[in-house]
Amino acid sequence: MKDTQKRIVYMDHAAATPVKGPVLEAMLPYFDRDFANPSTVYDLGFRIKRVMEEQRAKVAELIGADPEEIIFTSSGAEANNLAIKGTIFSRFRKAKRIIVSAIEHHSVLNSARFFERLDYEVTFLPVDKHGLVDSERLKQTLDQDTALVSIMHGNNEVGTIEPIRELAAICHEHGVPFHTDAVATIGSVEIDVRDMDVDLLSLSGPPLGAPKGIGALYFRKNTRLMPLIHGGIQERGRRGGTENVPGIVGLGKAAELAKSSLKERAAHLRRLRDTLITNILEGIPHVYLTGHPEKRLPGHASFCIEAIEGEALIFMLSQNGIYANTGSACASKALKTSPVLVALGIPAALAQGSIVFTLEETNSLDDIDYTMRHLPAVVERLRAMSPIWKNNAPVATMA
Amino acid sequence: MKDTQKRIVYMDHAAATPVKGPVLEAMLPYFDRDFANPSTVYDLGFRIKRVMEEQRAKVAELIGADPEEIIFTSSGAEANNLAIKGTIFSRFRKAKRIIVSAIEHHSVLNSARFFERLDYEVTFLPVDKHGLVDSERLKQTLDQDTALVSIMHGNNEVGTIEPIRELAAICHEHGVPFHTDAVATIGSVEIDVRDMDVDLLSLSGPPLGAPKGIGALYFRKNTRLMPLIHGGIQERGRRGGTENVPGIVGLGKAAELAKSSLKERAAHLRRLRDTLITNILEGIPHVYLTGHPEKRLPGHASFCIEAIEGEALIFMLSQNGIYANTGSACASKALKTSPVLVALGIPAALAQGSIVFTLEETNSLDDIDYTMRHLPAVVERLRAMSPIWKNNAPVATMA
Amino acid sequence: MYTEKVMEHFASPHNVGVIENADGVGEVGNPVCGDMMTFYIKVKDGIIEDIKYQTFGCVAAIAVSSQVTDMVKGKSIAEAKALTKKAVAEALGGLPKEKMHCSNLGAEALLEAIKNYEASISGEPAPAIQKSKRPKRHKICGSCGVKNPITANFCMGCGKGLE
Amino acid sequence: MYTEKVMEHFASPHNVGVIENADGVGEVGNPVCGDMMTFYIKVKDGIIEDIKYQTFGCVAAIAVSSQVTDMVKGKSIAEAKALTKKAVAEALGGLPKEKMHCSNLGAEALLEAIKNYEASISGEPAPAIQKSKRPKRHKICGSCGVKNPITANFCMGCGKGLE
Ligand SMILES: Cc1ncc(COP(=O)(O)O)c(C=O)c1O
Ligand SMILES: Cc1ncc(COP(=O)(O)O)c(C=O)c1O
Ligand code: FES
Ligand code: FES
Repeated sequence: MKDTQKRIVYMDHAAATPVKGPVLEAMLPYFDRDFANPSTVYDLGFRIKRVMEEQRAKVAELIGADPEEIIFTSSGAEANNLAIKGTIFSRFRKAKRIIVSAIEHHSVLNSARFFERLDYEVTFLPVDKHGLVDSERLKQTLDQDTALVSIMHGNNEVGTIEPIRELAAICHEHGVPFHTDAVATIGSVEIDVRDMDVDLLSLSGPPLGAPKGIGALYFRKNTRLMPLIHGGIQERGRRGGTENVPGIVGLGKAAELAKSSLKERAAHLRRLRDTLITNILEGIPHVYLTGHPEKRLPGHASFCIEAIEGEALIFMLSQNGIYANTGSACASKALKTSPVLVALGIPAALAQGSIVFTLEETNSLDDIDYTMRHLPAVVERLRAMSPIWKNNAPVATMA
Repeated sequence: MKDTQKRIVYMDHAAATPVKGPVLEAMLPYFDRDFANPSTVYDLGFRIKRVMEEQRAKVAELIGADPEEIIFTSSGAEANNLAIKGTIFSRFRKAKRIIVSAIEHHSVLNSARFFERLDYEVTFLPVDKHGLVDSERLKQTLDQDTALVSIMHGNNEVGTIEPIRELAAICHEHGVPFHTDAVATIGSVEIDVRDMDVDLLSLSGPPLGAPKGIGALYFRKNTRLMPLIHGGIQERGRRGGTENVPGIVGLGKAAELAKSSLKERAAHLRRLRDTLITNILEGIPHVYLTGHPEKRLPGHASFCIEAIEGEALIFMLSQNGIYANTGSACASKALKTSPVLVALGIPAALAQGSIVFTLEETNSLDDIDYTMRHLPAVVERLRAMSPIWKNNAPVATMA
Repeated sequence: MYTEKVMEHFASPHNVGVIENADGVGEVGNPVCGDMMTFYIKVKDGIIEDIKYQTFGCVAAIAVSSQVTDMVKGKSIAEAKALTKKAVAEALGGLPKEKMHCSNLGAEALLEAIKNYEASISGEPAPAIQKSKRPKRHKICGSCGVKNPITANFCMGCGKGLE
Repeated sequence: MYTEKVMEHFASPHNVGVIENADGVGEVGNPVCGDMMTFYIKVKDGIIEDIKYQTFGCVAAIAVSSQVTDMVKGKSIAEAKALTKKAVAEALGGLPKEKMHCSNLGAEALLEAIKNYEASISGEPAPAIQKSKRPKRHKICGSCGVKNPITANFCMGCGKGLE
């Protein structure tokens, strides 16, 4: 097949996902027709209020929660901030340690570190080379003085899925509340908050095909939670500001769709993922899979490719219409290797060659084919100009 | 004219405003077509990044700021929280007093009060019967220990516009940073942050015809500001979470429209407002205008009507297709009279009869006519069943 | 938010008004706090022959008043006394949680009217209407001594917070 | 983000490769930290006759390398020495702020190659390449003594924060 028109193979869904057609359609009336404020005392407002509560029920259903346990937020990051700051401030200085895994999203890491200046101690739980949090280490670290433990459900950079049920149980033995960031797992991994027995769980709209600007926090009934955004009585006093009704409708619709299609979707993603992993590991020499080989997100395939740099790699791929991500230092604004790759013990030079594919329902085996027609050549081109690549091998094996 | 089909006269724009046609149109491509994450390292992302920065420039231009002084938030409430908490936490416990006016929005009041449990003292500046903050009182109250002063630009419940330039100057004489909440004024009152000389200014999308779920904070260059939502490098490290690109595009478009139409819009609103005020004060006995008679928002007309209760009034009006708001205790979830009405010294029984009209470009003199055809009758009906209304007068004059 | 039944009552409330020369009058609430309900009853042979009310309050309060009159008109004093706020709320198809107190107001005002009636037939002076229940009207600021409305969160005089 | 000019260079970089028996070789950066650039020069009569490079780095680093070779090929050693990172960045139509250091790498690698050439013709032993600039490769954790990658923010051994 000759590519006459430029083909787009988008595989960076962890960074952004297009809003699904039925989701956008569901949202549209709420911008300019059914626009009333749900807190008002007249019929136009009641109607919106009712619609909003229906969406809350749909989101709750996706994760096995009760509707009143859902707070709508503006993003996964806000949900994470609310979970951590809301919990800590609600019992301020009653206990002064926060435990998070070393591979949390910035919004968790930095929310926790925010408390360092308020005399809290933040402990980072190390992970093994596959990115799994060591539950023994958690047991050793937990103490009377622990205010909260936050460990993500699935990692967005290396795809590893953590044993949340087990980790939460350890925390509860010590009476310590447990939060998990499920932004990476929502919609492709089954989540039941009762079964996982978590106290707080963050999710975000975009991974479900809802728009940017909407997310949610599950908080177990009777959990103490100080608002992050103080205001009036919206979200039962737990989050101020006029509710983002169109976004909420989008999230509700997306949750409903996700609930009904989760199993097939996960199966489809796993098939694509496994094909991509096999093809890359077999098709390109000196490439390593990052994260856990089995306990990983259905649509997640991540690698480190020796002797080349990720930003250049991603850029050159994009010139072929292929879109993926990287945790390379050069690709970050701070010019720092992704802390996740560091935490997995991946040497910095190898981490430079990081590439992350996150797949969606809309991807196909054709996309994988297309990728495999271009990726090996791109890698070869970059290696040809690399000073640390000689005689078809890295100058010094660094992995 | 006979009203055959139910006519809708919506005059509660402070609570919610429909998204403008051109605004929604501008947003649409960013949901499912141009959906990439602006932080990514490939062309699809750069393009979105560029679009986002264009919107930032438009918002900046509306208020005379530089683009890098604008942080996008999810609401006016978030902007207020960020302004207050961001300022206080950035110099935590360097100074331990926060001064706010007694008529601030909940998001300001409660953000300030949040610090009471962290050993801060919050001082509420009283206002006069028209809702004007006493600048002498501010001078007396300001001291070395003041960390921040926050006084709103325009009040959403009684419409009073505060002398921000003068108040900010007083604060700056003492080296104290000054924040103003401009959610109620944005788009209908001219705002120039340099001229007003404020350090922080909050605004919100809906009053401009942008959707719910988007707002912004202006912060003067080099102002110290701790993020409210910690995360990655979005908004130059000042607000984490994937940016709400469609919302941002909506806000940019709305700001552009507002900039070009501000003068005409304000004139139109003032004309409607003055007609409504005159008609109501002349057409219904025992009604009082609340807020300042002249220094008030162009589209804002607010009253207290003796011997009746606001929720019942609003409800009955809505049955005639007329939509307004009230600060009555019965209409609030907490069953408390609006603190703003209390701060103006309005007795609780009179405050029960609060009604607030907030107008928009889309309102017309016809709407006022229609209102005046129904409002007096509705008031009469409610008074007829009121135990504190006898012989065409309130039982005891309470104002 | 409100049920159909509440809306119906609100749209056309039954038995609104005053009974001149009522046998019993009951007044609860207080305009200073915002809510006020007055019930008037006419009693004959232990039966509430006529009942009317006036209400200064919200949609729920008005619907409750109307519902209460429907429920006890033509009933015996004993039956009327047994009316609970719960029964009123249920008859209305339920009320929002924060509005339950309005149904309380209705039941109480009726009870006050009955008490007033009973006191008058027993020859005793009618009990002062709800004197003991009249709430404080002011908060005195601890810092500057200024009298503040009962609903104030902070002092109108000096700006300090009030508890 | 990147200028047209950067993209052009990146899409088809000029002078990529190695010069066997180069007169001067300059290497800067360090693969442990992620960026590395090696320049090779062939000099005749004080003129840079040929120049090639290899780059392990980002889009900017590759474009910078390519741009540097364009700017000094056929130029005198003196001219080449005068090349500043600013001139390189400008020739590329500018670089994002956080990428300015990549243009620095380019100018430095060229300078190292020239120094290496000059040392060799002056008969002195070629200076050890950039020894002094080689950064630390590890952070030792103060709590448990474990060696950590230089980029680590916290200890891989005990989880404590590292500065
Ligand atoms: C004066 C004022 N400030 C802040 C807000 C909060 O804005 P938002 O609802 O966008 O969070 C409002 C909302 O009505 C307001 O009127
Ligand atoms: C694991 C994880 N948590 C949190 C977030 C933050 O979500 P949002 O961008 O919606 O704020 C992300 C975003 O990519 C994520 O991958
Ligand atoms: S080589 Fe790392 S940022 Fe350019
Ligand atoms: S009368 Fe005030 S809430 Fe019903």
